[in-house]
Amino acid sequence: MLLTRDGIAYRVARDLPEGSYVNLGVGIPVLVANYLDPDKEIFLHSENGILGVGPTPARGAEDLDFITAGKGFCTLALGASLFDQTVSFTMMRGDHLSHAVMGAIEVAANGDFANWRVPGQSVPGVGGAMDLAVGVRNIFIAMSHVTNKGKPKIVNACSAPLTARRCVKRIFTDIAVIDVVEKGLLLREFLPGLDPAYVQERTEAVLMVAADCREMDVPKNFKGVALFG
Amino acid sequence: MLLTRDGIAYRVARDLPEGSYVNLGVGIPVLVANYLDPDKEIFLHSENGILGVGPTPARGAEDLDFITAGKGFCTLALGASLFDQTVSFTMMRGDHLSHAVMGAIEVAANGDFANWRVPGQSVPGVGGAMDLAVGVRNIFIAMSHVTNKGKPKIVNACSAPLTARRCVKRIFTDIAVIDVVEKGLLLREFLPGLDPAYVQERTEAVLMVAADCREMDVPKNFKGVALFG
Amino acid sequence: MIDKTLATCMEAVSPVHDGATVMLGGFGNAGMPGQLIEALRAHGKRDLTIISNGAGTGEFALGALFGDGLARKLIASFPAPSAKQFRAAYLAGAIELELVPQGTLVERIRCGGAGLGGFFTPAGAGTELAAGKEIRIIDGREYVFETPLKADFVFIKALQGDRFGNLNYRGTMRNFNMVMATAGKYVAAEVDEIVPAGSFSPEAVHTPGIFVTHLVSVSRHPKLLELPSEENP
Amino acid sequence: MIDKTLATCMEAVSPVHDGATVMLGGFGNAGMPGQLIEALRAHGKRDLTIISNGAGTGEFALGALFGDGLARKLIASFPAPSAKQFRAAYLAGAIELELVPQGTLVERIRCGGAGLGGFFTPAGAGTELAAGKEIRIIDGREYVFETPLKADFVFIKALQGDRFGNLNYRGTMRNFNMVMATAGKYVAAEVDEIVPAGSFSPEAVHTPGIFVTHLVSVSRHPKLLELPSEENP
Repeated sequence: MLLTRDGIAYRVARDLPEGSYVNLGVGIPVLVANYLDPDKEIFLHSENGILGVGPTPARGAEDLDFITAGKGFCTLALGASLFDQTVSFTMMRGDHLSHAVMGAIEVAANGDFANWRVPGQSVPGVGGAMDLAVGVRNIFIAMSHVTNKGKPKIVNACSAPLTARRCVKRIFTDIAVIDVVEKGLLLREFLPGLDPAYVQERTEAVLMVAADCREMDVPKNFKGVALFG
Repeated sequence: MLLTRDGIAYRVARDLPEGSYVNLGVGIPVLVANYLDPDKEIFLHSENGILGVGPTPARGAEDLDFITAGKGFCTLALGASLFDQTVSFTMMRGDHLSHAVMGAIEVAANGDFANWRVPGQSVPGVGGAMDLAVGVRNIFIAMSHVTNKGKPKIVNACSAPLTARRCVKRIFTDIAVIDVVEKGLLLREFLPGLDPAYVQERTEAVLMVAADCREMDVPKNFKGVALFG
Repeated sequence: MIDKTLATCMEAVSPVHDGATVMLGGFGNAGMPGQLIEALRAHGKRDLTIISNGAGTGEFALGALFGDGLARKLIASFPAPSAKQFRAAYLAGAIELELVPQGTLVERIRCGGAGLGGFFTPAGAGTELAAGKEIRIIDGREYVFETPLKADFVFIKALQGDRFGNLNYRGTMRNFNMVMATAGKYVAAEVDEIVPAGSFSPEAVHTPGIFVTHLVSVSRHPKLLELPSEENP
Repeated sequence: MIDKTLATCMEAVSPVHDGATVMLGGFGNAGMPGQLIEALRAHGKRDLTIISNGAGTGEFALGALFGDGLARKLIASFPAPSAKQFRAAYLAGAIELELVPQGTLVERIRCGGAGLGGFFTPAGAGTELAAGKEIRIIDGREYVFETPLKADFVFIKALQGDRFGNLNYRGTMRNFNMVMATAGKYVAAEVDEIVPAGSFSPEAVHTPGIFVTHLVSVSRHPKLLELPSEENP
């Protein structure tokens, strides 16, 4: 029983404080929007020019002029603003967003990460990932702990083409929460029923274990969605 | 009988075609607004964020939030837009305005000019002059032909601190209209009653005389304002 | 009287010549000048360099342009996996791709439009997208030197325009359209509607008319009006 | 609930410390944060570096700040001849002036706010304002290298704001206020009115709230409301 993609998203959402300005990447990160605490006001940013992305509209209520960077239809939240690409990337690269949540192919012990090009990929595309990586204070990675072939994704050095160096702050996986600190990787949380050794076995890089390292607090289900599976 | 400041402004206005986008500097240049052909649509730009400056409001009708770069109150013309300083200087430096009309202390035969700092001036201020000078296709200079001590202002090389190099296209003075061309200065027009030799005597740099050099066409008065004096 | 309106999209694309550099606005389908791009396809000039965030999808407008073989190069940040016609041309060696981080693409266009000579950005430093580029350490941090982009022709999409070329946008239509409008000498905008001069509040103009040389009012390309279906989520 | 509003201008300036770098918005009297600057004067911290287009005029706000002797340096493009208090301080050797072309000042602030490392501009090339600066020939033209500007504290003026910090402006109030809002970690806006959340159309927000950390609603400084008189044309 590992966390599902929704389970990882749920856990990420717990670390976004009121008043944060957050960019959610494609994949697991966009799911974070479904698990935000409705009592906290959090602004979601979309690189194509939205601050204050709201819920997905009901089928039939889509507006063709309102889409997110993932090309899905969206609504706007209270207090939203719309702007052009120059302003959007000023927010992203200029240290204005508080958090960016991104997927990754690999994360290295020094905070390097790779998320834009699978080695050997025939047609590359980078989008705004590099700008977020260099410009946002809190880079959160949300990903499976190992590849679908069981290979560790948290490594000593990335082999895939880098997105940026030394910028990851926290890694959320289906089994653990790990911080990137000055001296390396610090295990903060592991899945109930597992232990730090289990996490280390699935991690190429050496993990330090935080003094207050603890079991992750994620419910089995949330509004009918399975967070474990 | 030389052209007055209004006379110079009148003559400059004749060379602004319909559809031009024009920045008018302080001094003689701002007077150009009074002599534009009302049948031509011309957009006046103010560096503090206006495209489409309209007439000065009547006394008592001033609005404190509507001022020009010269700090005077203004209205807006049909089709005007308002924007911030980054957009304003994109227009100025990025070759979008068609004309800038500026005063000058000196203009050199190669198109260099000086207009921002009188030598020995104690507290300098430059404003947007340098951005206009490098970024606008048609730099028009509007000034008296000689200083009030009779010293030529059209010179072989500027002695005052430069605003920019090799950018002046046309010089409008109280006695002549002179183009800056590849090979030097080309006299285009002189005041009725004068001749090219009279203009050359008051000009340090050598003037070539255009094949179609002619008398300037400026009326004595315009709506009660003396254009000669 | 200033009147920048044209009657047809074909008229708007007619000066485009073989070998031209062309910027195309839009991000996904929002703010894509679909009818202008269809006219560009019909115009048929070749060896184009296209500057656009992505490479489109499907069988019309931006996506289809690459299937037509009219472009020899694309400068973009994200040719998506769904950009099938571009991918086929790229894998066949029929088109060159200059891939840049999206913020760098935006800033290079702005740099061209604002009359600047180049800039240093931290995006891409230490990655393969910085290969061959000048690197400079500024205040202990690594930056990559990037150069301005301009285009011979810029085609953008807006909601409304007036005869002066003033434009406004709705929702997420602004994206690349506003900055691209500053980076060409020939800038044609496709709008849903041309409104009478004086309709815009001066505070509400998004793109001042000085940046726009032509505009044409036309219904949006039918494919851009399709809501998602089961086949097209 | 997010609420960035403060009760008073004194509260807004209270974290300013000796030696701080402070940006002040406005161009002439339009968009000048007069009440915040008066509070900054009353706060009385010294050795400030002020970044502003000009040096004000008269006996209040920006003009008077320089008479108070609180600033050790001004980075500006146009200290006008009417900036009497600044001129007196400058001629007495009591304040340093870093003079930059206005477009360069704007772009340096934008560069700081947008996370860039520097840029090349043609403005100032071949003039005394390029003295000591790096020069580069790009495509046959001479450019000057300029570096980003940021501030510890940014004080700006807008028309209306909401509790999220979204702002709009009227007339020529935008000037330096919008770009300065991007270039500091502490950005306080003086507004005529705080409007309820949801009052702004998302298309009509000029400064998105992300750039604003505090805002205070206060009547404009009385001197800024004066129409020109015979004495003050």
